[in-house]
Amino acid sequence: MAEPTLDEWKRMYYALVRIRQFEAQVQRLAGAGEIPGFPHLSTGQEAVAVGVCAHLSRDDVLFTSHRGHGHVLAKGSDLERTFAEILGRDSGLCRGRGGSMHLVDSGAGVLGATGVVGGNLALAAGAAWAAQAQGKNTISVVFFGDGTTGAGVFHETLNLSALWRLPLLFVCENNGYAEFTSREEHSNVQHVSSFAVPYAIATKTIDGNDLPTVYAAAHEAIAALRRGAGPYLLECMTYRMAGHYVGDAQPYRSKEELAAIKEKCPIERLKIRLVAEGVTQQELDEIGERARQEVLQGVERARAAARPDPATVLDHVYRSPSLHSIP
Amino acid sequence: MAEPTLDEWKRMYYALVRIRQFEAQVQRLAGAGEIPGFPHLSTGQEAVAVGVCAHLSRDDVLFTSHRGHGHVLAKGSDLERTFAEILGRDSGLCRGRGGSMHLVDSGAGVLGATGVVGGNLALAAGAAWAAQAQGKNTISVVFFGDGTTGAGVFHETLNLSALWRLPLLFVCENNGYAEFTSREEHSNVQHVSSFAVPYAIATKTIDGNDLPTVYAAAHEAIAALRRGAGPYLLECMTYRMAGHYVGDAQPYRSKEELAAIKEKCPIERLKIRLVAEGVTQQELDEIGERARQEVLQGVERARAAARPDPATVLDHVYRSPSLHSIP
Amino acid sequence: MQYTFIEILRRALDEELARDGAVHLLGEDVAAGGAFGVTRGLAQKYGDKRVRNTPISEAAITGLATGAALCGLKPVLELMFIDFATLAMDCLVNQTAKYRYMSGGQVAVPLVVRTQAGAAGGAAAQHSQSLEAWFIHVPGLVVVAPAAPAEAYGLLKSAIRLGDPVLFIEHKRLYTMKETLAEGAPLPEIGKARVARTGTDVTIIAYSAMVQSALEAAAELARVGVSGEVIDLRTLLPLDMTTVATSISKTHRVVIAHEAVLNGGVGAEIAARIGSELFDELDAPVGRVGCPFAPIPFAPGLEQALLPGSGAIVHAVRELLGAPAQARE
Amino acid sequence: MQYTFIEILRRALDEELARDGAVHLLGEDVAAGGAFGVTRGLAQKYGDKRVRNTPISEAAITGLATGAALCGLKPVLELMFIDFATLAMDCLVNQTAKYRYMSGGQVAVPLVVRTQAGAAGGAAAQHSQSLEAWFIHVPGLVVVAPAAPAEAYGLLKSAIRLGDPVLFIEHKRLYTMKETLAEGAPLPEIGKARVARTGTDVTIIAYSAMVQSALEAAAELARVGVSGEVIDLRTLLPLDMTTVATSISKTHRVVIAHEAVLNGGVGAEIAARIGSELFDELDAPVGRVGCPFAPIPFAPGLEQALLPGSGAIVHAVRELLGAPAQARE
Ligand SMILES: Cc1ncc(C[n+]2csc(CCOP(=O)(O)OP(=O)(O)O)c2C)c(N)n1
Ligand SMILES: Cc1ncc(C[n+]2csc(CCOP(=O)(O)OP(=O)(O)O)c2C)c(N)n1
Ligand SMILES: [Mg+2]
Ligand SMILES: [Mg+2]
Repeated sequence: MAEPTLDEWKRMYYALVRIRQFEAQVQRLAGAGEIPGFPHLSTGQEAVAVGVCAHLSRDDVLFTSHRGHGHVLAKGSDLERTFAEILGRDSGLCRGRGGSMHLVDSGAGVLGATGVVGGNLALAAGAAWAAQAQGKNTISVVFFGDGTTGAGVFHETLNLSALWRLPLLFVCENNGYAEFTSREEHSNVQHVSSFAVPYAIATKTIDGNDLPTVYAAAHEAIAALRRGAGPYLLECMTYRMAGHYVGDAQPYRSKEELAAIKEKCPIERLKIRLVAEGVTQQELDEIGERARQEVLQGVERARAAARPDPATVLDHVYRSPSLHSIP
Repeated sequence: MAEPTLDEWKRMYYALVRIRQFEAQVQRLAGAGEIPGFPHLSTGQEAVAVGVCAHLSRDDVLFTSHRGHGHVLAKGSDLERTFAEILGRDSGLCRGRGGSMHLVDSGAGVLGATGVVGGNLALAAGAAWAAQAQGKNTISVVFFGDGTTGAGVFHETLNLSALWRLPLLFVCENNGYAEFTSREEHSNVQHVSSFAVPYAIATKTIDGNDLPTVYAAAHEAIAALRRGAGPYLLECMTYRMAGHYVGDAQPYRSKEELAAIKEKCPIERLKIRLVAEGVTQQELDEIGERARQEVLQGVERARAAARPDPATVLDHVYRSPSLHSIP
Repeated sequence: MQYTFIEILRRALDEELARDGAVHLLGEDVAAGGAFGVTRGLAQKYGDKRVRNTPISEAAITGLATGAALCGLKPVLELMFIDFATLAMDCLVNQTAKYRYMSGGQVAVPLVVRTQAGAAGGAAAQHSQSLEAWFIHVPGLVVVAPAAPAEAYGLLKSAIRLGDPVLFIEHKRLYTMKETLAEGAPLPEIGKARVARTGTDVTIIAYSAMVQSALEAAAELARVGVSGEVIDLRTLLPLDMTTVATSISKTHRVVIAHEAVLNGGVGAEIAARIGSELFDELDAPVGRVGCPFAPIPFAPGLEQALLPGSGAIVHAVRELLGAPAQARE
Repeated sequence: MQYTFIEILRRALDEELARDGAVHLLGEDVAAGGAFGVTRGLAQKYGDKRVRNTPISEAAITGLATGAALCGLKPVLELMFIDFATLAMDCLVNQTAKYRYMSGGQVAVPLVVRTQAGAAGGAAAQHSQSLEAWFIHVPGLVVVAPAAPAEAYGLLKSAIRLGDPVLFIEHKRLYTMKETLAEGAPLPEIGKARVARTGTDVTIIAYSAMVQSALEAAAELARVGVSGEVIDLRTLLPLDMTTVATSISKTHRVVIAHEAVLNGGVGAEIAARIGSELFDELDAPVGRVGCPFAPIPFAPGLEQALLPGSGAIVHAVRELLGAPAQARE
């Protein structure tokens, strides 16, 4: 792997802060009642999104979960249209039909988020199968949480993808929680990578809060995938710095646990490295401020956008014109 | 483990032949059109049923699959009533409602077979949970095939039973096939026991056609279960000597494969051992003939039994009397 | 005393846990109170063996509860959203519902599956469905859908005591509704509807949150001189056609309303039965109100445009009565 | 040339595989011909990459097919028994059906899920169900249920070419039925019913195997001077109410028949629509024939006692016509 240049690291720093700021705006506006539903923030998990997606082209396809804003942004979806979707605007990626948990942006290779835990793992395998069948060199990536390994379809998909040698990258963000319940109450299995072993699926457990670590591991995994080596399971140990969803009071987290958050923060950690490589605090602040401004402007434009026309509510149920009139 | 006496081995020999003869009658009468549906024979897999059930009491509960006749007989269900059920008679275990794939005999601790692959693995875990919650020392056993490991609920149940330390014995009869398709086309995972490893579930892969091996392994597993050590997965390598169901022409099996069947036969193998221990061929023949006679008589009584009264077809849908009149 | 829907469910569970040691709660996060707080405090009170967290394994936990019910426990399983019951259909339909029948009556499955349904405020397509119609098509199940807190209290307790598998559907929009509980009232019988408002001109049949819309509609109709009788079905399987027939014999006009998709909904069955059993009583075609044929969209404006409410009921009633139709709500 | 139902499905698949490289077959044992032999020989002809065996993983293979459909393949997935569709409901309902809508029309899911349903000869409770009613309640799906070989041929080809997700339900009792294929006939349009027999006194609406029972019933009724018109719906979602209305405007009497459990079945929706849209055309209540409320029992005598057939249809028609009722078939 060619080590990224300092400029490239700075761009990734920008990408981290951009997601962080995006989520901050989601939190703020959800608190203000402007965002419908119950958005789940990826705050604290940004390094996984940025480190993995750095290796993807637009033609590679990505699937994500209920906690998917960061992945979608990192894959290249338009920030304003992504926020507009989360606000339920007509200019949103899905014209306001999907919302936070159902982001799809086919032009950017974002083939969708799911609100059902584990609901799209097999779809991601299907996308990988299509690429394989069509003789393409693209891959399919699916992001999911550690709690998702309780779902049977995760194991069915491991088996299938190993058997068919599908170009499918499983990226597990192991944040130690499923909703309000810690991993220990969900499973005896500490590391999700263990599940890959019976299938001889290549796997690695890494520090998911350290961007350079994620970047390097994803590089290796994706290179293997493009060589046709079959599926790969990358387990990224990470930490959700926010509640399960906006509004979660987190009584299940101790003061000590919350106090240790800053040390885990992937932005702080990349900052230390960049400073060590000679980047000034001022430059980092400037990058951060640029990211903040981009987000704020995108958010404001999204907020100003029109809401979907209620008269169109029955559009898009079917593709075939002959089916449009079902009462 | 106290080694069984020679008399006990002979009784188990009897039990093997009894199942073999039972299945032969199922095959014969299915061929003659007397048995509805499509029964699946356990011919060749008898040692698993007998070796495991030797350690169970009536209060232990058993769940089985579409290939469950042997397990039910070995657990202690009445032969005539079992056959009567397979014939669809009113004297059958389930009064003719269940049939071959849905044998239930609550008095004998047979809590049921399933026609849906993997459909009762979690039910078996639930029975184990009930025993645990009630402070009983009984265990729950579930028999299933290797193809069943493709079903997500198998993995969900592994996780749950490990997490809750349930007294649940998983017995996989790995016969190398799921219907007409060999194990290699179903999974890269050669041994089902591998699936237990991530959960740290105790497991062993054994020669399932050798009754003494099954007997000893089941003894060890069940003793651990009764000590509260949590679930155990026993993988029994075995061979289905018949087709997938009665009528399967088996084009997928080579001549060579079929020619080697006799060497695998658990009855032949136990015979060799008993002869080595001094049992005469004549005594073995006599035991076999007794088993055959028991089966033939049970089958004839079952055949002579009455069919269910069509007027009762709507009985047993609900327990609550107030719900009986749903149109 | 006044209770919200959530509080009253908690009280019912609390009392049943105390009354019968066989009762156990299980589900994702239930020991932490559950996603909506229904079970809050119960793990502390009854221990984490009686109120158990589970992994995210809808298929296995439904099987687990069913197997335990076969063996003497009386589990109350929480499936967080009815949308996730899709993951438990094999068990619910092929095992839970059929076990007693397939065994020729040897066993029973005293199980309650509590779940939560309906649309509210942008929960979107995968967290907003009303799927009860699937379950009334499954012999062996019982389906209950309470319309208000006090009702939910009694129905949940009756469901736990019934001895057959009950799907107990709570509506998320009702969770904050408050009501006073009449202490010591007898528990309602599963399978009996209630008349939620009496009237003479038209019968409005509803269940779950739509009963509240039906009552609003009846109030609005009363202002224009139309007397609506509102029937709260309470139990969708079995259906209480006696109560329905009594009402229609009086009003001769009926509208059935539910939030679920109209096509293939519970209302179809009710309309078909009325059309057949009460053909001669009807002065007008049976009116049906339900969700038009689309998934639930995320944007609130779209969601509202799609969801039927009291306005749609009023509209349907006025159509039946031959009054000039008004714009949909 | 004459084909059995199985042979004609095979021919349709063969032709579609040859016509369009995007078409792929997948399912348990399909490379070995499938449990019923429908796909026999196709793996040999098109290779085991176009006709692929899968593990016993109904949830994952349905997701796999859906994901592939999003990315340019046109998968034809076989779910061996509709009873096992219970394991794929999350995908079918929450993903497959809703993907296009939730994405605001960005993507489509050109997928056919072939499955096999119905009772025959002791397949028992878990291999005999008719669950189509669930799927007509799911916006985004199309449901097709052919009644005879030549019909199945055209409908399967149309389904593969449609571009929306289709659940294609075959009835196991029809598999051995033989019919001549009219070569070169135009493919039927998805969503259009057909009149399978013309008549003037009563309309009998059916689909799948029940169309054969309806035709038998009509023949029997003809012998006593009753002229029955039989409508084969072909597509259950969407319903072709135009064809239904045309017929009822002529006959003024209607019986709807299906093998599925009566309560909450497709017949309920049809009856409700007729009762509402054709209220003034009806001279008698809408008759419904379906399975009484129990799982399918194993013993053939019980199975026959439960299943509705031509006798039940004749009985229902005679009741409508006011003739003295006879004993159920
Ligand atoms: C099938 C299903 N069951 C339950 C839920 C409710 N739920 C939403 S997120 C979540 C926890 C998921 O945990 P994990 O996979 O670790 O992801 P994280 O939230 O930690 O990112 C649960 C249980 C759901 N959405 N889908
Ligand atoms: C969920 C489900 N899918 C498919 C089937 C059809 N089927 C019946 S038996 C079987 C093979 C099962 O293989 P295995 O578990 O190895 O058991 P064996 O038949 O070898 O004993 C299949 C696919 C089924 N019954 N249930
Ligand atoms: Mg997590
Ligand atoms: Mg096998």
